[in-house]
Amino acid sequence: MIEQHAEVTFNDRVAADTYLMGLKSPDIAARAHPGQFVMIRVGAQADPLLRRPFSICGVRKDGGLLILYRVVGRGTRIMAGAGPGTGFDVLGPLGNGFDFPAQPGESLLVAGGMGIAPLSFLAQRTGQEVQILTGYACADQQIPFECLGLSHCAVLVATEDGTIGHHGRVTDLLQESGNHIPHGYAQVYACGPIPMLMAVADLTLRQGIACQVSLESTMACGLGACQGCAVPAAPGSDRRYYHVCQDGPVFEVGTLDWEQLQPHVP
Amino acid sequence: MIEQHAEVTFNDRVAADTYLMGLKSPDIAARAHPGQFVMIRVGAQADPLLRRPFSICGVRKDGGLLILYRVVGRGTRIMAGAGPGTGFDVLGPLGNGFDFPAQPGESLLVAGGMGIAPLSFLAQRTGQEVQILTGYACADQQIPFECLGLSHCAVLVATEDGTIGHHGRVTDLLQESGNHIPHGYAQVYACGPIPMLMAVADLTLRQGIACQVSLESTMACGLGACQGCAVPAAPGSDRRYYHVCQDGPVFEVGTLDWEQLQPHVP
Amino acid sequence: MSPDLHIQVGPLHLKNPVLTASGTFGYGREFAQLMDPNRLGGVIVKGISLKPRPGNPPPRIVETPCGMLNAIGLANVGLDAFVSEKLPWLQTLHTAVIVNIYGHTLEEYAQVAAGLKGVQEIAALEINVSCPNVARGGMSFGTDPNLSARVTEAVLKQTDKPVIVKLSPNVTDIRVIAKAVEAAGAHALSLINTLTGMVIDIETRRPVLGNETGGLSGPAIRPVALYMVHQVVQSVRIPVIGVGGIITPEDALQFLMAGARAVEVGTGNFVDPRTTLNIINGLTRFCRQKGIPTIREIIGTAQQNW
Amino acid sequence: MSPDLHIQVGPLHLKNPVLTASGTFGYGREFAQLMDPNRLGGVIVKGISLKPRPGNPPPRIVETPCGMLNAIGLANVGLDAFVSEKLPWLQTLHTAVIVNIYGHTLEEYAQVAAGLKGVQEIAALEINVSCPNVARGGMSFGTDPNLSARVTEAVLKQTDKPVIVKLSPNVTDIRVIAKAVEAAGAHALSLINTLTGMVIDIETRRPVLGNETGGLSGPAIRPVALYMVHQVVQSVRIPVIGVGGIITPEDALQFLMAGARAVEVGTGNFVDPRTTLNIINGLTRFCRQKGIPTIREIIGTAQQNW
Ligand SMILES: Cc1cc2nc3c(=O)[nH]c(=O)nc-3n(C[C@H](O)[C@H](O)[C@H](O)COP(=O)(O)OP(=O)(O)OC[C@H]3O[C@@H](n4cnc5c(N)ncnc54)[C@H](O)[C@@H]3O)c2cc1C
Ligand SMILES: Cc1cc2nc3c(=O)[nH]c(=O)nc-3n(C[C@H](O)[C@H](O)[C@H](O)COP(=O)(O)OP(=O)(O)OC[C@H]3O[C@@H](n4cnc5c(N)ncnc54)[C@H](O)[C@@H]3O)c2cc1C
Ligand SMILES: Cc1cc2nc3c(=O)[nH]c(=O)nc-3n(C[C@H](O)[C@H](O)[C@H](O)COP(=O)(O)O)c2cc1C
Ligand SMILES: Cc1cc2nc3c(=O)[nH]c(=O)nc-3n(C[C@H](O)[C@H](O)[C@H](O)COP(=O)(O)O)c2cc1C
Ligand code: FES
Ligand code: FES
Repeated sequence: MIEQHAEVTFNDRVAADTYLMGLKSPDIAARAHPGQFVMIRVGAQADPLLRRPFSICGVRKDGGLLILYRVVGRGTRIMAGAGPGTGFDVLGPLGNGFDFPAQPGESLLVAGGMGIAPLSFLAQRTGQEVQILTGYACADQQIPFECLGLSHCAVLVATEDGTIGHHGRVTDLLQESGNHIPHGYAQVYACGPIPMLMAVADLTLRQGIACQVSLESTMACGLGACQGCAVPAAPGSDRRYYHVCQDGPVFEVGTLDWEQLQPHVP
Repeated sequence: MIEQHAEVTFNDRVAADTYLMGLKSPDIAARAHPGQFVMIRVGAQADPLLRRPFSICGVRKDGGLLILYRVVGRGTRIMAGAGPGTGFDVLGPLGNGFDFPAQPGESLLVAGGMGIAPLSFLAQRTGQEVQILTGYACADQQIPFECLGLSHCAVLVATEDGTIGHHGRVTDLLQESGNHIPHGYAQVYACGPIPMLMAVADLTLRQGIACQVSLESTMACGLGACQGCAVPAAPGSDRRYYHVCQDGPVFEVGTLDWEQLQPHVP
Repeated sequence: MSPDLHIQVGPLHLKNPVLTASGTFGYGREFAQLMDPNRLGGVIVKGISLKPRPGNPPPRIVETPCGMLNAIGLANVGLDAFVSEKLPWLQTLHTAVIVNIYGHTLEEYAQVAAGLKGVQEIAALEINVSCPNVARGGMSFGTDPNLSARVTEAVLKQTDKPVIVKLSPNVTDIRVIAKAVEAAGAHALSLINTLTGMVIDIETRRPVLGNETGGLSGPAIRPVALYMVHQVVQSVRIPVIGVGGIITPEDALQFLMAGARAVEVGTGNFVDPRTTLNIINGLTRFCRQKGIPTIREIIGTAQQNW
Repeated sequence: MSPDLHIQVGPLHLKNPVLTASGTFGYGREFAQLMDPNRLGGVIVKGISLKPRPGNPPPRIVETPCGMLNAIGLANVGLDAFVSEKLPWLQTLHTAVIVNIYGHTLEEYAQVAAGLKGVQEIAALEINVSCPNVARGGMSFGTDPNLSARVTEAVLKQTDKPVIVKLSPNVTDIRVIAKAVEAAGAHALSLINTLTGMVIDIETRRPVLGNETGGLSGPAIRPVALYMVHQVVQSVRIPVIGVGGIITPEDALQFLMAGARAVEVGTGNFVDPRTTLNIINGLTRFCRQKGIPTIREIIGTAQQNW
């Protein structure tokens, strides 16, 4: 875990309101594991005050750290305006990443929107030709696979408005062959909006397929110190809440209380 | 009085920590009178919150508004980082400017540091070959006259550390021929730090020479609405306080209570 | 069809719920070159006292993180000059004109109210109970439920207009004051006034403000204001006007959803003289996007029992 | 020669005046990879209660202008787990370890204090009187001078350590509470805890926080905290520790000049985990630049009577 001032090497618009940023952060990049995240301080002023959490979307050999982000509010708007040479304070890598897949061909990656960020890092690191299902609201939000270094993977796309790929949700792709995860997959990795994760959790729990999800939560410290990022633990756990920054952001589906999870990060 | 979004056309470092900014603000430029000022909103976030007041340092035929500023805090630091194309909300022209000189050759302009900003606009507008006395802490703070369009004027320089021009204060230049304003000057215009203005006020009041000074004060509205920018009126005035934004920023020396003026804008 | 922004605040009828907060909009005219005050729900003018007051020694203003402190010291032209010099222009406006009043004694409050009696174009009085109470050693009237109620009664006796009482946030339980003032007959409440604060200049080692302390306003205090509005709405039956750090339409919507029937914009006027108009436009846009025919529909919707 | 930053806070000896505020630095260890806690004047750990507490339902945090609201709900591991799991690491530190404690009844406060008795490496206790008091319908102990004093006495009876009482700002006159707690025997005061606030999500039309309200912290509240510290320093003889929105060395200097003998940094730890160290370095730099041999020289210099 490191805190360092990192220079933006590039910051390219890769889809509607979506940017891929390269940060020169060799020390964080060297330690990064797929599923881990960083906290970025978006400016030197006291407003916006808190750091913003972002999954690590990949690392480059030259020490580059990749962040894929969508502009949703003030912090990400400031980030989108940052040209090469701008500096940001970056804290990471934080949290626990994904457990890697055991057998080639057995992992299925399910990404809703920006959920592709940690999953593409995972896909790269496995080195395997994994199957990735991605979902977007519409075609112009789709991130070109080349940007993400996913050319070695099989990627299927769904859009909610049908402008590209399957017309519907990414979870439809899962359920195509009847309402279950297609045969042969022993491990699902998912990241995306809570309603999507709920659907995935439901399927995998029912079928008894191992599944790890990466969650979001508002955060202050990112270090397990403030107890701010609580998510409800499954009934019967030894604790009432887990902390996304420390116990996650990657969780086994069975450890969470899906009924109590807030569907909406304001 | 106008509020408009203005684009930065240039923003050049002209001396140590000192910048000359061009703003495309034709409507404000068209109405500007020397001694008036604008309030600039330095960012879209809520911090820094208040607009910053700056004297109008000149206008260009193409609608350009010139601001000469020194980096002293957060707002001016943000301004210094703004490249061409950046936009700022600008409110102006505000306040009352200088009364113009009657007779050529009779005006003496005395500027301490950034005080040169409104005075160089005045010098340009008079069209006369006026005498300007300028003072800086040291040589590297001196602003080249060409930047300010003052080639037609006679400019004397003093620096406190003697690195260029007279070794001492700008007020020394005034007092050279005995402790009084040189003969022939019927009107003094001064802008700069309060201690300098006090010295000028003292001399001109004693000699009975007309003198107008431009003052600073922390401001919220710039419009005469908040009553925040109070400065003490001379004993015997009909009011206890004047408001820099509305009654000034230019005042006749005799109207102010120099004993009560705060020497320090924090 | 354009959404309906009209709103009733007790006996007071407003064309929309956006007012300017006292002390931040002068006597109205100062802003008239920059925006049309007639588009506002109403204009609340600078606090008026019986006699003219020069205000506190400068500096009177200092910026703070997402806010500012002011120690204007209630500088104003006084009742007589207000009536002769400021009122005539205000009377030409086609929107509610509300006069904020204050005094250092009960009698002063009453006298100011009496002096404004009968002026038809004054839509309401807003009582500032947050100013220091000379008789009680500087603690403000507004921190004492009893005194707040007595000020309210004293003003009500002398006026023919709806009376809004503006509450101070510098109290342990604002609901106690709100209820006392309601019981005394106030037609509406507005909250919050500023929080007391200080900034020290580390070079001079003195408080920056001439008055040492000042009132904190601006976005910094918005969460505190919203909480107090939400609390007071639950505790009284009279309408509540929300004030404190409102800059954007979204800010105003939070207060309306908390149950405020109108909002006042203070420090926001300094940030951008058109802040109020942006908010009004934003409220219209919000209603249109959500298909809400009238802004009244959203008021109080964030209250538990709604 | 390096300026001397040592400071005495009542019976408590600190190597410098910079502490971490409770709840923002976990149990200390969370930050240890990013900065050396031994450089701090002291570490104040998360508030400890008799039993472990899971805390409030999420969301627990929301950003506000120059600040944040938290409604953690005093989640903590409880006294036993603190002693067995957290304390051993804290005992290896070479700086003052201060334990923040709280309870829902007087007895709970006393029991936590008793449970920490005799642990030599605990330098002091800080009592959080700002938590809701079940017996009095949610109003906190800290808003009542009598109850604050009784909590203080109850803890003093059960401890062998200096006791710091941490005051709530949500009161009409903080000096009254400060004096009551001083009279009850407290060795020092720290202030302020958070101001109560709320944010509403205009999409869901519900308060953002699971608990509806939360505590406002960060630079937004700094002027309020500084004012209260300045006021309390004038009213009591026991030392005061300043807390609230401190991020930079200049912020810390304001509090020291107002008369605080030490400062606590809370939200600043989230903005930058090295905030406290930057402040310590900045204090050294300031003293050196001004030729001040010891930081003690600047304490209280912004007080009128200094
Ligand atoms: C572990 C983790 C990994 C993430 N990875 C990515 C990623 O790879 N790409 C990406 O685009 N986004 C990601 N997010 C979401 C991202 O943090 C938010 O979109 C971002 O914080 C919004 O900041 P803003 O200032 O633009 O929005 P605002 O709405 O202005 O932010 C206000 C506050 O709310 C918080 N906030 C808002 N939305 C979220 C959210 N969804 N999750 C957590 N906090 C939020 C902000 O951090 C800030 O404190 C991740 C979140 C978490 C917790
Ligand atoms: C009428 C007028 C004309 C001015 N003209 C110029 C000019 O032409 N060039 C120039 O460099 N400066 C000028 N100033 C001073 C300029 O306003 C300040 O330097 C600037 O506001 C500092 O902002 P900051 O954010 O960098 O400093 P900070 O110290 O971070 O500012 C904090 C707050 O204090 C206020 N403030 C700080 N210093 C001053 C000051 N000297 N006067 C008024 N408010 C201040 C800021 O506006 C802000 O509200 C003028 C001031 C006034 C009142
Ligand atoms: C410069 C200034 C002057 C003020 N004068 C008054 C006043 O005369 N009477 C009053 O009731 N409130 C006064 N206030 C308080 C505001 O009306 C408002 O309640 C407060 O600023 C909070 O709102 P805001 O955050 O939108 O500014 C003043 C505020 C400021 C900033
Ligand atoms: C996330 C969080 C948790 C906190 N928990 C506690 C606590 O357990 N006990 C306590 O006395 N104060 C607690 N506080 C209050 C802080 O210690 C501090 O008084 C307050 O945040 C103001 O300081 P700041 O502006 O520097 O954050 C907490 C604050 C935050 C932000
Ligand atoms: S963000 Fe602080 S504990 Fe997770
Ligand atoms: S700045 Fe508001 S009256 Fe001058």
